[in-house]
Amino acid sequence: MLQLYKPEDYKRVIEAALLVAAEPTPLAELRKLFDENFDDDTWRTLLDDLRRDWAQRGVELIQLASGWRFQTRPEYQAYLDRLKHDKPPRYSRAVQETLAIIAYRQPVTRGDIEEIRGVAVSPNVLKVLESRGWIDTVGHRDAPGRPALHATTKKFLDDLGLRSLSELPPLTEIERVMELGNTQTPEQEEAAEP
Amino acid sequence: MLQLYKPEDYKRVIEAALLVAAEPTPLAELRKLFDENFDDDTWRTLLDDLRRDWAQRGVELIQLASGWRFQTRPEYQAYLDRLKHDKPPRYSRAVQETLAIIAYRQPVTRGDIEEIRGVAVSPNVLKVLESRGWIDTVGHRDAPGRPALHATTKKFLDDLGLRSLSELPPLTEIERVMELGNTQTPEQEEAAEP
Amino acid sequence: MTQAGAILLKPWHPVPLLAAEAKAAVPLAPTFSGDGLDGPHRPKVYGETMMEMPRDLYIPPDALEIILESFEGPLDLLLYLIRKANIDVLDIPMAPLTAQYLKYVEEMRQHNLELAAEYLLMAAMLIEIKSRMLLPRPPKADDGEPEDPRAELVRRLIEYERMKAAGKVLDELPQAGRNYEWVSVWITDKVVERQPEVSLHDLQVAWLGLMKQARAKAHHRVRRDELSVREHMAHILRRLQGRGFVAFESLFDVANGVASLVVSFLAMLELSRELMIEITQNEALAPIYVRTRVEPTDVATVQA
Repeated sequence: MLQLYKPEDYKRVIEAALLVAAEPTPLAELRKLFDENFDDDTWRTLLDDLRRDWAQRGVELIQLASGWRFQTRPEYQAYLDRLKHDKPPRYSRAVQETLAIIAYRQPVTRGDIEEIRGVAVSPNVLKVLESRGWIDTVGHRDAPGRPALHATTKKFLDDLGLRSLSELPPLTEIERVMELGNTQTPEQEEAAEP
Repeated sequence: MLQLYKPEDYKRVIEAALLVAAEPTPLAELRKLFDENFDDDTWRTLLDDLRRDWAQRGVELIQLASGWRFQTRPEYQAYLDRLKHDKPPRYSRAVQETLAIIAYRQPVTRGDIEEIRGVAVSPNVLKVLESRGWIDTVGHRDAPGRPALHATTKKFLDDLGLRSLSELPPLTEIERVMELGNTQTPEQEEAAEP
Repeated sequence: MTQAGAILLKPWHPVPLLAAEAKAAVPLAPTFSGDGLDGPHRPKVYGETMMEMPRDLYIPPDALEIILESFEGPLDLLLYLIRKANIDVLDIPMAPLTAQYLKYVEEMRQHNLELAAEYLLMAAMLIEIKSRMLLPRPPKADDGEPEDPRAELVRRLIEYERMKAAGKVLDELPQAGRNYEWVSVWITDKVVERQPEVSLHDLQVAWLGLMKQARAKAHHRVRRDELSVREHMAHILRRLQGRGFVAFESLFDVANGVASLVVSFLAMLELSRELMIEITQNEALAPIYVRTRVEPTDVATVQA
C-alpha cells in the first residue's frame, strides 16, 4: 500500500477521492481515508490548501451543505458546452438504485431501501436526491423510531417526462416473477387515477 | 466569455473538459473546444504537458484507443476503497467462465453456456453479471422455450477500458498463455497434494 | 458459433484392445500397474522417452471432496487429468483416460459425495467413445474421412479450456472500480439531455443513401477486422428490444463509415438467419421493418 509521509501525500489522496466522488463528500466521510485521526484544524488546513491548489484552474473545490466537491467554474461553461456530452452527469450506483427503489416501491423508509440493496444507505444519498427535488418525505411509518417515508415528487415526473408513475418503464420479466406476491400493478395504479 | 491567451489557458480548458467527461474523449472531440485550428503537434504538446502536470498526483491522464481520460492510479485504490460502500466482488470461476463465454461467443443462451462448460449454470451466476450491468438480454432464440440471448453491454467494455469487443484479448493469445500455464501448478493441484 | 471446424485430430487407427491399453496406459500410469518403467524399454510419449512418472496425478481419496469442489464440472476434471498426464488433447488415449475418470467417479460415489448428474453423463460418453474406438474403422462414406469418435469430446474440451483461460484473462484485466476509478467532476448547471426518439424513414432511400453518405466520409477509414459482427448483432438486438417494428435503415449508423455499415448489414443477415429477428416488407418498394421475433405467448396476450 502506498505510504503517506508529508501533508502533500495526504492531500493527493483527498484530491483523488474528491475527483472520483459522484456526490459531495462530507468531512466525516473523508476522515475514513486515513488511519490517523486528524483534528478539525488539520483537515481545514489540508482542504484549504487543496482549494488553493485549484484556484487558477477550470475546476474548483467548493464546500456545500452536503460536503466537498470539485465542480467546473462557470466562466469555463461556454467552452465545455461545445463538447457534446453523451451522458448526463452520472449518479453513483447507490443513488441510482435508491431512486429506483423509491420510485417503484414508494413510500419507503431508509430501512426498506437498505433491506433491498443489502448495504447501508448513506444519508448523503438521500440528500442528493432531495436537493435535486426528486424525493421528499411524505410521512412516518408507525414503527419504532417513526422512520420517515420517502416518495418521489412531481418534479421527478416532470424531469423524466412522465405524466404518472404508471408510465415508469415496466419491470422486466424476471423482476415480475420475483415480485409475484406484489398485488399492485401499474394497470391498477392507472385505474385509480381520476 | 473567458479569453484564452497563453498555452496555459488552453490547457486549463482541456483539463476541465477531460475532468468532467464521462467517457474517454477523442482528439477530434477536443478540437471542438477552440475556434483555433491547432495542428497535431500543438495538440500533442498541450496534452503531453497536461499529462506531465499530473505526473505526481493520484490521478493520471491516460490515452486509450478511444481517447483521453483521467483516472486514478492503481496505487491509490486501497485508500479510495475505504470510501466505497459497495466494492466490486471477486468472481467465482463459474462467473468468470460464464462471462468469457458471453463475451467471446455472444449472443448466447443459457443452454449454449451449459454446453460449453459441461455443467448446469445457476441462474444466480447470470444475475450477478446482470446486476453488475455487464450483460443483458438482447433477444430470444427461435427455439423451443424461446431461451433468452445474452450479450455484454457497453458498461462491460467501459469498465474494462475496451473500445469494442474486437479489443478483447484475442483467443489465440489466450491459448498461448494456456499452454504456458499448463506447466504451472494451479491451486486445485495443490489441494491434491497429500 | 464455435470453431469446431478448425480442430484437426491426429490420425486414428483402430488397434486391438490389449495393444491399445498397453500403449496408452503410459501417460496415466501412476494409478495403473506402472510396470515397465525400469525395464530396458522405457515408455515413450509422443517420441520422447519418459524418465519419470508424473507423480502428482494420483489424488488421495481423502482429498476427493476438496478436489470435487475445485472442479467446475466433468470437462474441467477431464482437462485436469489430460494436462496432468501431459497428453496431447488431439490424440487422447481413451482407454486409460476413461479408466482414470471412472476411478474418480467411483471413489466419489463410495465416499457418498454428492455427484452431479453431469459427471455420470460424461462417464457414459467416455465409455461409448472408448468402445467405438475399438470397432473397425467404418467404411468411407463418399470421399470423406470417417469421423474420429473422439472429435466431439475434443472439440468440447478445447472450447472449454479456451473459455476457462479467457475467463481468467478477463478477470485479470485492470477494471474500473477495482483497480482504478474514473474521474467525474460535476459540471455546473449542466442540463440533463434526453435521448432523442429514433424516427422512422423510408427504406427506398435507406440502404443506397446510407452507403452514399458513408462514402462521403471515406477518409474515416475503419478497418473491417476491427469490427465484430457479433457485437453489431447484440447492438441491433438491443436497439430492437421492446420497440416492435423498427425501420430497417434506422438500425444503421452512417457516421461510422462504410465498413461499419457492411458489418451491420452482415449482422442483420446473421440475425435473420439465426431466426432472432424478423424482416418484413408489405410490398415491393415499401418500407422494410425489422423486429425481434415475437414470442408466441406475447401474441396470445395481445389477442386475449
